[in-house]
Amino acid sequence: MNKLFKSKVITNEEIRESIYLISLEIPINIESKPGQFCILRVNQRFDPLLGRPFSIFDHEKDEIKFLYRLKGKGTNVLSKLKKGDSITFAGPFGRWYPFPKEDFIVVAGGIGLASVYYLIKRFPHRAYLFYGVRSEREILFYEELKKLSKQVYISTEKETNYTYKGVVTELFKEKGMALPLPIYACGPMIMLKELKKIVDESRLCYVATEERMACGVGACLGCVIRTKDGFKRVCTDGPVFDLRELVL
Amino acid sequence: MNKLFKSKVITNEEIRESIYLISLEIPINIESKPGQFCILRVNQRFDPLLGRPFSIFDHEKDEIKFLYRLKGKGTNVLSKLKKGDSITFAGPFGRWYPFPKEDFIVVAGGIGLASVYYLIKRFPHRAYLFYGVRSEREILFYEELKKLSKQVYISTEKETNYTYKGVVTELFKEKGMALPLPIYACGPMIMLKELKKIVDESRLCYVATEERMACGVGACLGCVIRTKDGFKRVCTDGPVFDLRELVL
Amino acid sequence: MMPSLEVKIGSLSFKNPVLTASGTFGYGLEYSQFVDLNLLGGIVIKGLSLKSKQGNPPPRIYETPCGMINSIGLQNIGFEAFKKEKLPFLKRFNTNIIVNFFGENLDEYIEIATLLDETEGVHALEMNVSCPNKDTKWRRMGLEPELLREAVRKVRLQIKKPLIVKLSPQVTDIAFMAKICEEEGADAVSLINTIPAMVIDIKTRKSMLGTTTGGLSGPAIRPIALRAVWEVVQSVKIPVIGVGGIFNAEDALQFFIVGAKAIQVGTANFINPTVTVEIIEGIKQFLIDERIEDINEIIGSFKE
Amino acid sequence: MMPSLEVKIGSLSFKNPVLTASGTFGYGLEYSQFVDLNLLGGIVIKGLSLKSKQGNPPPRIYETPCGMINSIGLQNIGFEAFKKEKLPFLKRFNTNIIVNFFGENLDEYIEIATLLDETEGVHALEMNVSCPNKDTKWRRMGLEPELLREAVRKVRLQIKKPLIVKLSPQVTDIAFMAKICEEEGADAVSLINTIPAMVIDIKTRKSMLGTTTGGLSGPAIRPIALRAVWEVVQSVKIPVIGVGGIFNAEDALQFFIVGAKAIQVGTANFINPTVTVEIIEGIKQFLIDERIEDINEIIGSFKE
Ligand SMILES: Cc1cc2nc3c(=O)[nH]c(=O)nc-3n(C[C@H](O)[C@H](O)[C@H](O)COP(=O)(O)OP(=O)(O)OC[C@H]3O[C@@H](n4cnc5c(N)ncnc54)[C@H](O)[C@@H]3O)c2cc1C
Ligand SMILES: Cc1cc2nc3c(=O)[nH]c(=O)nc-3n(C[C@H](O)[C@H](O)[C@H](O)COP(=O)(O)OP(=O)(O)OC[C@H]3O[C@@H](n4cnc5c(N)ncnc54)[C@H](O)[C@@H]3O)c2cc1C
Ligand SMILES: Cc1cc2nc3c(=O)[nH]c(=O)nc-3n(C[C@H](O)[C@H](O)[C@H](O)COP(=O)(O)O)c2cc1C
Ligand SMILES: Cc1cc2nc3c(=O)[nH]c(=O)nc-3n(C[C@H](O)[C@H](O)[C@H](O)COP(=O)(O)O)c2cc1C
Ligand code: FES
Ligand code: FES
Repeated sequence: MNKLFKSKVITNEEIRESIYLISLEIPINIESKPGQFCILRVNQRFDPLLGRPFSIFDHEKDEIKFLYRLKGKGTNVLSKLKKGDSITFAGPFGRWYPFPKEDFIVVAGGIGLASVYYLIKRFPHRAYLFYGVRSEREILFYEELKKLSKQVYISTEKETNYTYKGVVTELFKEKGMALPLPIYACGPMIMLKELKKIVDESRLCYVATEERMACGVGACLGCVIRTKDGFKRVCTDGPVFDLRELVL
Repeated sequence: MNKLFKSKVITNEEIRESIYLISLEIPINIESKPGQFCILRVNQRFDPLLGRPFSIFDHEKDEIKFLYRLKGKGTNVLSKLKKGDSITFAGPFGRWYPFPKEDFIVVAGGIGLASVYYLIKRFPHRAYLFYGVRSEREILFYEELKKLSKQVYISTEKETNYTYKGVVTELFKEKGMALPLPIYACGPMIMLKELKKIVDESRLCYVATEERMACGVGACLGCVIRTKDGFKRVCTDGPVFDLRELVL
Repeated sequence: MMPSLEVKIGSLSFKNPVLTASGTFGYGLEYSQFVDLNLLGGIVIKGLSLKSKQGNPPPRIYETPCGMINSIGLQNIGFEAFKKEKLPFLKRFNTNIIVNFFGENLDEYIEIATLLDETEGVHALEMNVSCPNKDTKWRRMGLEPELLREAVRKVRLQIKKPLIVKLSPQVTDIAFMAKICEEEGADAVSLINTIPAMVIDIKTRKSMLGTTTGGLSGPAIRPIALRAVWEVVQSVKIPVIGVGGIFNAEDALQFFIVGAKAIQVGTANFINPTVTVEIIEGIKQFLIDERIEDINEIIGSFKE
Repeated sequence: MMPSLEVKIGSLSFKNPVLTASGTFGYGLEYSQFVDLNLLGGIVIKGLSLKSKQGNPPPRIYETPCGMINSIGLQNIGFEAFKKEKLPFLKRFNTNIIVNFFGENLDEYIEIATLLDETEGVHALEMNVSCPNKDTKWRRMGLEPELLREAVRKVRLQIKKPLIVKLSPQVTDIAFMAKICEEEGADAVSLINTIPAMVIDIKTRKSMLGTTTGGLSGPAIRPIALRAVWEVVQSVKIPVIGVGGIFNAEDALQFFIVGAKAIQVGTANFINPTVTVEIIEGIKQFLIDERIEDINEIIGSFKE
């Protein structure tokens, strides 16, 4: 099965300050699953050298989308690409979120939304979404998320008329913990650590992790993180892990 | 005097197959002379690392133009720049063509035209232009050149209804050598070598040379060529030299 | 007529001189989804030790200008697991399997070399004499001539299969180190391994890696590797395998021209998983364009 | 309140720790059209010898991934011309003038060092012990500990001004070389010089330079230089000056954090002629943001 694509940029827009949505042509029909990622080669030269991993934000037939935040040189070069520019990328890679067999809970922190949007969108079962951002301005795809989810709870640093004050894990603890449903989460390390604290060992909780990557296919052993049974590769043993496995 | 510019691309067009004309904003009023060059930093990353030297093709007030041929990675990256993209460049650098005090002869080979167009255009005295290209398709700015010059002779590999067959030095020898006027030349090394053979030591002949450059300001000693009195720097002792000085 | 890409190293012949570099191609399997392994001249396996190794704490990699540094720390599954879980798959392919190996001390080197020598399906051994991330007397085996001499001699005595010694660039005179390997009976030397390097985070004042230093690889080091190969080629008669920043056919050809008998592609696999086959094709095309019938004709054709 | 950038090397104090690297800033004049030389911590002059030198045949430079190789061959105008034609201009500026020097043999080293020591307007001497493009016994002075020891000792005996020894990276143990310099009375060491490297043209089968090999510089080598500085800092007490691929304030700060007392900016000047002042500004800003009042507080603040 083909996993390497010479593609073209369909659109690449700054949808919020320093948040971009890039959409790429995907010539042949491939299968992708929520939680998987692709590695984008942001230019054809050697600086930046390595590809950059991004979660599949959305994928329909011949179009695949990635939602990214400007961070350093790679995302900076990526953000300069314009419609029609060529770009190569590889994937989809990695372990996906186990398919929900019932309604489910999603906890997303900031750009972590990029990893769970596709999950929320794709299944008949519906999500109780707990979504944390710093300020109202940073809320992405609010309308779509409301449509797709059973319920959307949003936390921001300051309370607003439709968001709660505080961090998303607090909000989830308050409004979601009681729901007897599986949990899917993606967000910054502090959020995962917090989840680890508050989520009972007996519950199913799947989290998407991040680590620097070179190969993306399990060959370089560069992307390992600590787990109960030693180092595991985010790119192939993850990025989605059972929270209980992880040593954070 | 300021010699370093953070500029923007006004236009960057492929005017012939793999020949581009790029026009850049030049914020402040600077002086430039025919035969001088600028060093363009083709991107903001480190690959390619070095700036690329290009002759000033034309310069009017707040706009400066460079005519370049696709060669390797630098010109390739440069050719991808679009209107509005930012680019930094430094210059003008180097020894210019001594101002003609009477009508003059110009011998240009291929992209060497880039260095002499500004010379032909800028002075009241007019040029007898001998311009060599491989095929008719490669003739650039024919109309403008005809207007600007006293006479235009063009050589191509195959004879056509308005070009001569052969190399430009041949053509010059035949039609131009007799004219008792100073000679200005820019073109590939073989052309300069040929000129060296046929032009009498007693005649004034100024030629623009090329060598790889790093600093462009005489500091690195990287761009030297052989002359009668040892190595000289193309960037500061040249690029225009008296043909008699050069050891080709 | 198709030019011949076949080269010989010791008793072993390679259908083409393009191998993968140890640690950058996993156990082969990982890249079989991109590359038909049958097309490769050979696969050099990730550094293998007697017992499995955990490797260094993360983060283990960081990008640098036109390169990357890594501190994997030679994590590997150990000899037994390799033999049971990886080798059977590799045997299905028609290519040379070269196992890169190391130990914590010389005895371990000898022990695993002996085992690999007896293991069917392993065509040659590559001895990694630079374990940048471990610290023992024998860690310096790649740096001190007399330690290298003793190590190569003792390993050589134990094995029949072709022995390639992989040299560290971090020495004053790499040609002399290669000479020692030749004198002690190595069939070939491969170079260069990564160059010790460091990047730190100015905010935290800590290394960007879980360890203080790592090994630099990628296009950044290619001109250094090429010079090292050139120095070595002039001092030894045994085949030299060039490694370091090879990203395309032109890069590879530079190594052949200075005298490398084969090359290994490392970091480039990460950036372009099909790069090895593209390099093989590119070399073929170059030979055709230059009307050269046998790759061996360009090996060592450098004009000083 | 403005943080202090002042550092001391031997008896010499620098208004800031940002110097230019030898051979990349000419004789200062060339860059005075871009940079107010008064703003620089110091200017290190292109390698100077007793008599003027022609240098190597062109081409002398070639671009490599995130770097460049050069084979200038230490072309310079010679001591007398420097003193007459260049120094008077340099004296007009309020910055430290450090002259990088070399010779064909030890006697020449001693001779020019003595002259420079007597020359008013020269604040310190940087001894270049690696002349990659010459070949004599003394060419190896940067590579062989005992030659280095003898050379530094004899030069030291002749001069009163601060002596900085510029080390070659092409050694097995650069910390040991630095230690030797310290033992023989050097006031500081600077590192790294360029790394021997090579690029060839696959069409002509010749070097891309007029010589077979050249010296690699630029961002490509920065992680190697940083590691070398780190190793040296741990083994000597004299100040260490970091050089190699420094292109911005963040790069420079990495060197200070591992323990460099000052840094030199080389190849970066070619790509951005105002880079030195931008680095000085960037360092200031970083200190302000981090509420650090004196650059010396971050020097050696690396957390292992
Ligand atoms: C499986 C996975 C999925 C991801 N999905 C997304 C996504 O959908 N949207 C998004 O905005 N970001 C995502 N990230 C993070 C994204 O890869 C980094 O933000 C990006 O690589 C930063 O590159 P840079 O050059 O701009 O930053 P720099 O800081 O300049 O990058 C320097 C090096 O560090 C690596 N790096 C930096 N931050 C990270 C990080 N958080 N994770 C992994 N490597 C990093 C870079 O790849 C590069 O090799 C994901 C990361 C992983 C591992
Ligand atoms: C004073 C001067 C004026 C020039 N004017 C023009 C002009 O007006 N139009 C034009 O098309 N070209 C001109 N050139 C040549 C132009 O600089 C090169 O074509 C360009 O640098 C090639 O870069 P590249 O990365 O595309 O090619 P590559 O071959 O990839 O470049 C590799 C390295 O070699 C250098 N290099 C390659 N060819 C040349 C060359 N002929 N001269 C100098 N350095 C070279 C590059 O700068 C780079 O450092 C001029 C050169 C000089 C020295
Ligand atoms: C992630 C990684 C892991 C490596 N592991 C090994 C190893 O286990 N044994 C070894 O001898 N070399 C190892 N190397 C070095 C490579 O085989 C190669 O010598 C080096 O990377 C230079 O080649 P390159 O620039 O093409 O990558 C490793 C390199 C990388 C980048
Ligand atoms: C063109 C050029 C000329 C150089 N000349 C000298 C020299 O004369 N003496 C010396 O000690 N180092 C010389 N160097 C080495 C630099 O001073 C510096 O050590 C090296 O380039 C690494 O720093 P960088 O990566 O910032 O350039 C030269 C470097 C370059 C690129
Ligand atoms: S990125 Fe190479 S193993 Fe995960
Ligand atoms: S390019 Fe540096 S001296 Fe001419």
